[in-house]
Amino acid sequence: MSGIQKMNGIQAINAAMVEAMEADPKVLVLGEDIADPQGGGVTGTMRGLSTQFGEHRVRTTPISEQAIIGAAIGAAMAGYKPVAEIMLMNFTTVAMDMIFNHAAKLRFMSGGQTSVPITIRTLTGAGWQTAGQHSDHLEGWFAHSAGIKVVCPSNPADMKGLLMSCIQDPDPCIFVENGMTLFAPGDVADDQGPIPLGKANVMVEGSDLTIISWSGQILRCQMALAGLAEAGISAELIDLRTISPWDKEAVLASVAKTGRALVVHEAVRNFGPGAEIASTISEELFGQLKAPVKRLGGAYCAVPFAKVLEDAFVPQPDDIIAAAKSLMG
Amino acid sequence: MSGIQKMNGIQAINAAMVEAMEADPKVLVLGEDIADPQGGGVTGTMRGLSTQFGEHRVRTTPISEQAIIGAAIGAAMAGYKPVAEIMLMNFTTVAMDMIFNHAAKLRFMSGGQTSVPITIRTLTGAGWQTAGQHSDHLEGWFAHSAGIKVVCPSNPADMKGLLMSCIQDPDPCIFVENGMTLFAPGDVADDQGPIPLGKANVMVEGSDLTIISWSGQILRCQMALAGLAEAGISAELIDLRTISPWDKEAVLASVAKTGRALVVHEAVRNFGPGAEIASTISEELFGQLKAPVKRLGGAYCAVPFAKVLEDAFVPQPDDIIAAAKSLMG
Amino acid sequence: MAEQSNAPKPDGAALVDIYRRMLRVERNDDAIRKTIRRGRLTMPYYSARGQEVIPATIGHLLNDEDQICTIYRGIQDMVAKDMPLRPLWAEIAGRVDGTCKGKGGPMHLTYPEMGIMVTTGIVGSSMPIANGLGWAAQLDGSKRVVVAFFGDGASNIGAFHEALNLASLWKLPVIFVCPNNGYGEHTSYNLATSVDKISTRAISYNMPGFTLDGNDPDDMYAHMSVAIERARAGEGPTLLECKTFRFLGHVLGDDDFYIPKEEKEAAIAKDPLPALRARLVAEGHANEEQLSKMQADLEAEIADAEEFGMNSPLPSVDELRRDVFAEEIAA
Amino acid sequence: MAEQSNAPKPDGAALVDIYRRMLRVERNDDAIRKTIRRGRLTMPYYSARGQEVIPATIGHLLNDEDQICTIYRGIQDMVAKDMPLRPLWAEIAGRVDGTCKGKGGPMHLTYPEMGIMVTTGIVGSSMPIANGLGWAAQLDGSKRVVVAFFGDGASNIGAFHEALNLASLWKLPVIFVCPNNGYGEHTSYNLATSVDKISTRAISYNMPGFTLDGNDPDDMYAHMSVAIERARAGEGPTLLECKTFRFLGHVLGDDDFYIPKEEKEAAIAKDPLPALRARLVAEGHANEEQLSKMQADLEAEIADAEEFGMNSPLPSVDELRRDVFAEEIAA
Ligand SMILES: Cc1ncc(C[n+]2csc(CCOP(=O)(O)OP(=O)(O)O)c2C)c(N)n1
Ligand SMILES: Cc1ncc(C[n+]2csc(CCOP(=O)(O)OP(=O)(O)O)c2C)c(N)n1
Ligand SMILES: [Mg+2]
Ligand SMILES: [Mg+2]
Repeated sequence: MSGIQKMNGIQAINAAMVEAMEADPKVLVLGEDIADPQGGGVTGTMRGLSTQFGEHRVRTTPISEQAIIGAAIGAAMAGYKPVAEIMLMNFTTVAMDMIFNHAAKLRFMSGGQTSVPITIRTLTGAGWQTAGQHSDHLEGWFAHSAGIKVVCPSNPADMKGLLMSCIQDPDPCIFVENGMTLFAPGDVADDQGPIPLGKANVMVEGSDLTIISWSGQILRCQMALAGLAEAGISAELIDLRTISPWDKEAVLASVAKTGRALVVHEAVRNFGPGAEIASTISEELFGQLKAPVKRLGGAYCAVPFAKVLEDAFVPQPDDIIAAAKSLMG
Repeated sequence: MSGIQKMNGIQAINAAMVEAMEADPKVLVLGEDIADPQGGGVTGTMRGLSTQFGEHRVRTTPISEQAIIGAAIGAAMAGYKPVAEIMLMNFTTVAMDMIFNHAAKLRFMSGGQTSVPITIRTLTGAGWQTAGQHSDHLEGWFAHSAGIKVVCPSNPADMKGLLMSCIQDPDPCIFVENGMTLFAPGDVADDQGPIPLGKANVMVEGSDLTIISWSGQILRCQMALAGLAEAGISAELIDLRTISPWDKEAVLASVAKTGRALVVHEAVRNFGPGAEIASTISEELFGQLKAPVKRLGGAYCAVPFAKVLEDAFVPQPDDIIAAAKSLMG
Repeated sequence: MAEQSNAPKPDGAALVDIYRRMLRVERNDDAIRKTIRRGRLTMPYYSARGQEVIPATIGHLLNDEDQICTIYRGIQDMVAKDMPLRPLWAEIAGRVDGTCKGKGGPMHLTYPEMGIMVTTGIVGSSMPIANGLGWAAQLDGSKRVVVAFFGDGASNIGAFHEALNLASLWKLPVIFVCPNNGYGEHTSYNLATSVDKISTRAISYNMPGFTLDGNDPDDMYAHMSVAIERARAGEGPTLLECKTFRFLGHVLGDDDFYIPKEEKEAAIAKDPLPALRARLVAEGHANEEQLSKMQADLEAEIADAEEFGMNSPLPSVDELRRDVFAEEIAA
Repeated sequence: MAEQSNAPKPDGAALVDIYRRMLRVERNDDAIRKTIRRGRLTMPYYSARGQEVIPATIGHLLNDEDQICTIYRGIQDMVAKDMPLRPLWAEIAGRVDGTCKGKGGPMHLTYPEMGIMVTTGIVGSSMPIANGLGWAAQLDGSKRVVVAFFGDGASNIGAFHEALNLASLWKLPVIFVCPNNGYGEHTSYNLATSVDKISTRAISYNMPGFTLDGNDPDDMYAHMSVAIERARAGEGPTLLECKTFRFLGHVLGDDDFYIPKEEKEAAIAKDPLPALRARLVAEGHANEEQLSKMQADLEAEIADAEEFGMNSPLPSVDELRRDVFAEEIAA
């Protein structure tokens, strides 16, 4: 039987990379500071890879995000499986043409003749006081972009398993690492293998309401569960894991059971990804709900610097508890 | 009493520009091919402006969208009111950093010390067989971006009035011109003045259901109304006009009256802007709806080239009629 | 370089082949325009009439496994690289037998079998992707090279800068080919570009860069041969600025008001197509009869392709759910 | 240029003023680092220790109405341009009396009163916005100039290329100042930049470009004076690459493993701060007593600012609804 290790997200991601690169010589890595002489990436997730696999497979790039994604796209079209790092999610904005107009669309526009099996890894999240240009959760943009899968893991085991699936996937994936979850330790089985994309994880079962969340907000939902239990509310917690395509079946089955739903994400609430989930639930379970579907999300503003404001920007456990209670009527 | 002119969107936009530039010497124009020797913009909306106001106020730029928006931002911070053209909405991807990380955020990040009163005009929409990289409706991305207003007019009078408001607005606005609507003629009062941002227009009153739409899809909704009337369905048609901030009051008041809502847009349905509106209606009018809120939007794929596929990508009048009928049960 | 005695020179057979490729491009362009004017094709069309020497010489010098990334004005690059015309016509007609099943259309024609990897509608975007294809060639240990086409206007966009810097750093086997036709849409070179020659910009990347006469097969052949050799030898990228002119404006229907009449007339007077034809005859590389036969053959091929393309079936709407991902999306 | 006899030279008073600005920057940097290490400030911090000559000389030469756009590593540029320290400290402490009410923090410090217009956290983005400010100056008929700061790593991003091209075409009064400290995060210059000198890239835009010793006040003064004059005279932009070194790595806490020990030691041995101090004394521009008094005054100012900033109230959460738009968003 295989053992279990405590590790954080950085180690889990690193483990996924090592396995993927050992298994498939076509897997490549590129990004700023990504090779070992530069530290294996800004959080060290890629540490050791260039030493083990060579700097031709693990290449440090200039600060040129369009060139990074372009290089990944081209290599992917020629049969490689590049894992490209965009250091922070806000910097996807300078590579948005490459991601949206090219990576996501080339298979369709070529009628299936070409494909772009790249994985874009990126980091984000409030909580480090890095303010307005370094903290945004933009998974909603990518989920609205046809042709790219959007993965937002919340714990080390999922990071390992989902990253392996992204790399193996025949299509482009964006893999969003949240700073809070990256450093939080968790159990990872030694033989943790790929976790299928598009499948949600029912983390905690419950009967009164369903909380649907992902990424860093899973941690806050977990904190809220204790408070809810105290108040006698039995909440089911679903980690969506993949935002696009999302696991409609699992979510609808849960809400059909509980009759109440709360969607919680860090991305700005307005026109955010939670709206798709909430409106789908409301539509598909019309007449079966005991309360309106609620959404919690980031405030409608840039992520502020001051800690007190940054905390207020993000839904906190107390906000989750209050929203859940309000659904119980 | 003032008269009324038949004109198309190009003429209406041009009229708004002339009035704005005559009234305020701080209004500037920049973009590719924008001055008269280059044709006054790709659709000629800016025709005559450089001749009347000089090429220092109306500047043709290189094909450098980051530089275009950057120049607009800087000039705006120094007291000007630039109207920048990004020829097509898909090209906002190469300027996304300037728009999202800078234009939309600088007021907030500076604690209100600086402001960026720019208007970004851009053109889009399926229907011209320009395929995957020239047709996308991305208003959902911008509506999800805090600090920028998103305006999607559907007819010449609104184009004039809303553009005037965008230019006068103290904050950044993106003004989305849809190719279909730009060439469709309509009545514009000689004294058409600014139309307030954030206010919807109840175009047609009805009692059975509310159709909420904007931009090019308004034309298709209008075509559908006849079919619905024939079927004995009285539909209220709301042109949202401004997507962010959107007119929640008007929409909720209408749906409270009709009890049924259908949101129709050309943007991809998945994680699209309609989800915000649908989930808000479902939440706020919980228990008062006679049917689930439905959404129609673009298919989840790149906009295809072949006419038959391009037509299938976009919600057509028949789709609208079918969806409305299904809501009547 | 072309003046140097040791510059690679096209022999008679090469010149004939280049001419044949030019004629294939030009006859095809003519057929497309006629079909559009007749209302039988509804696509937006960016003719490259007048620029034929560039793609023809490149098509002559590249191997089948060499790859190109081109732009909306790129049909000539494909036709000169031996793209079969039947699937090309079916694609521009939006039919199932199109290379892209009618989903991509003229701005996104793709045909990997002949190395036609990307056709982009976004100015500048051919270059970063070409780098990736070049990186793959390098990793494969292959000698194949990649040509990234882009316009003079595109030399002012950020992607150009990022791509050339990376290509030089990584010594990628990529050749950046800029047909400088003096205009980006309606904006003339000087209004958009702060430097006299685009090739000067190669200095910024420690890369060889040349400005050459893109209408002169000798000059094109000499520079392109050297650039290809350099790339195949692992010595890295080259920037080639090929001066030329587009006779028909930016997009079909463009009325050219922004081009001084004399400039246009002078360019048309130097039409490279009849010029090379005359030279082939004068230098004895081909006679009138052979050239007429060549033209007739090409016209027959094009007529067949047009017929084929226009009669191919329309795609089913189920195609919206296919090729989004490898796996078909459920209805 | 600095070697030419007619190059502008700082006189004694100018050198003393440059030194004072350097000292203000360095003492403030020291105080910030101490406060962070004590756990009293929680911000990410990008020290520019070692680079002081560049901002100090520029701060000396610019007028109050001249403007700058700077980067995350930009506090030195503000402090050298006479930014008052109280609101600066309140901002980095995230307090209501901060320049940005605590919303922007160290990476987005803004103070238009002294021309500090934008501090960006996105590599390259200072440049396109500086152009717009320069365009406004041009339209206003004003003589003010704009300085865009950016790093050596930033010279490889698309925004650099687009901005320099536009600035040159439009003859904007913008000076592009690149403190080249040899590294972008952990990546050394040669791994990221394909050309020996960033100033070479000015050729691509037909713009004057110079590489100079950014630790030498004479060299900085000479080149910056000329660039400012050129901009004020309507002659357009200049690119200045100022060679320097950051003593404390990329971000506070950075362990420098990627910098060869000798390189770092050699740079620190040439610390420009004590060097200029020694020169002032040696050349008789100031004596020890005056310099000690100067230092004491600056330290008092900084201590006061720190005290003020750390004791300013925390912002109310209502601030999330303010400054998103001009009009407050309803609760
Ligand atoms: C990023 C971007 N901006 C603008 C456009 C619109 N556009 C299409 S072609 C073109 C002109 C390009 O000129 P050039 O690069 O010289 O190529 P040419 O058309 O002359 O072959 C422009 C501005 C675009 N497609 N992409
Ligand atoms: C577009 C973008 N990509 C990456 C980053 C992450 N990043 C922040 S600073 C930096 C290094 C910049 O180096 P350089 O331009 O030399 O400036 P220096 O830090 O040395 O002053 C990087 C890569 C960023 N902020 N923006
Ligand atoms: Mg051109
Ligand atoms: Mg640096």
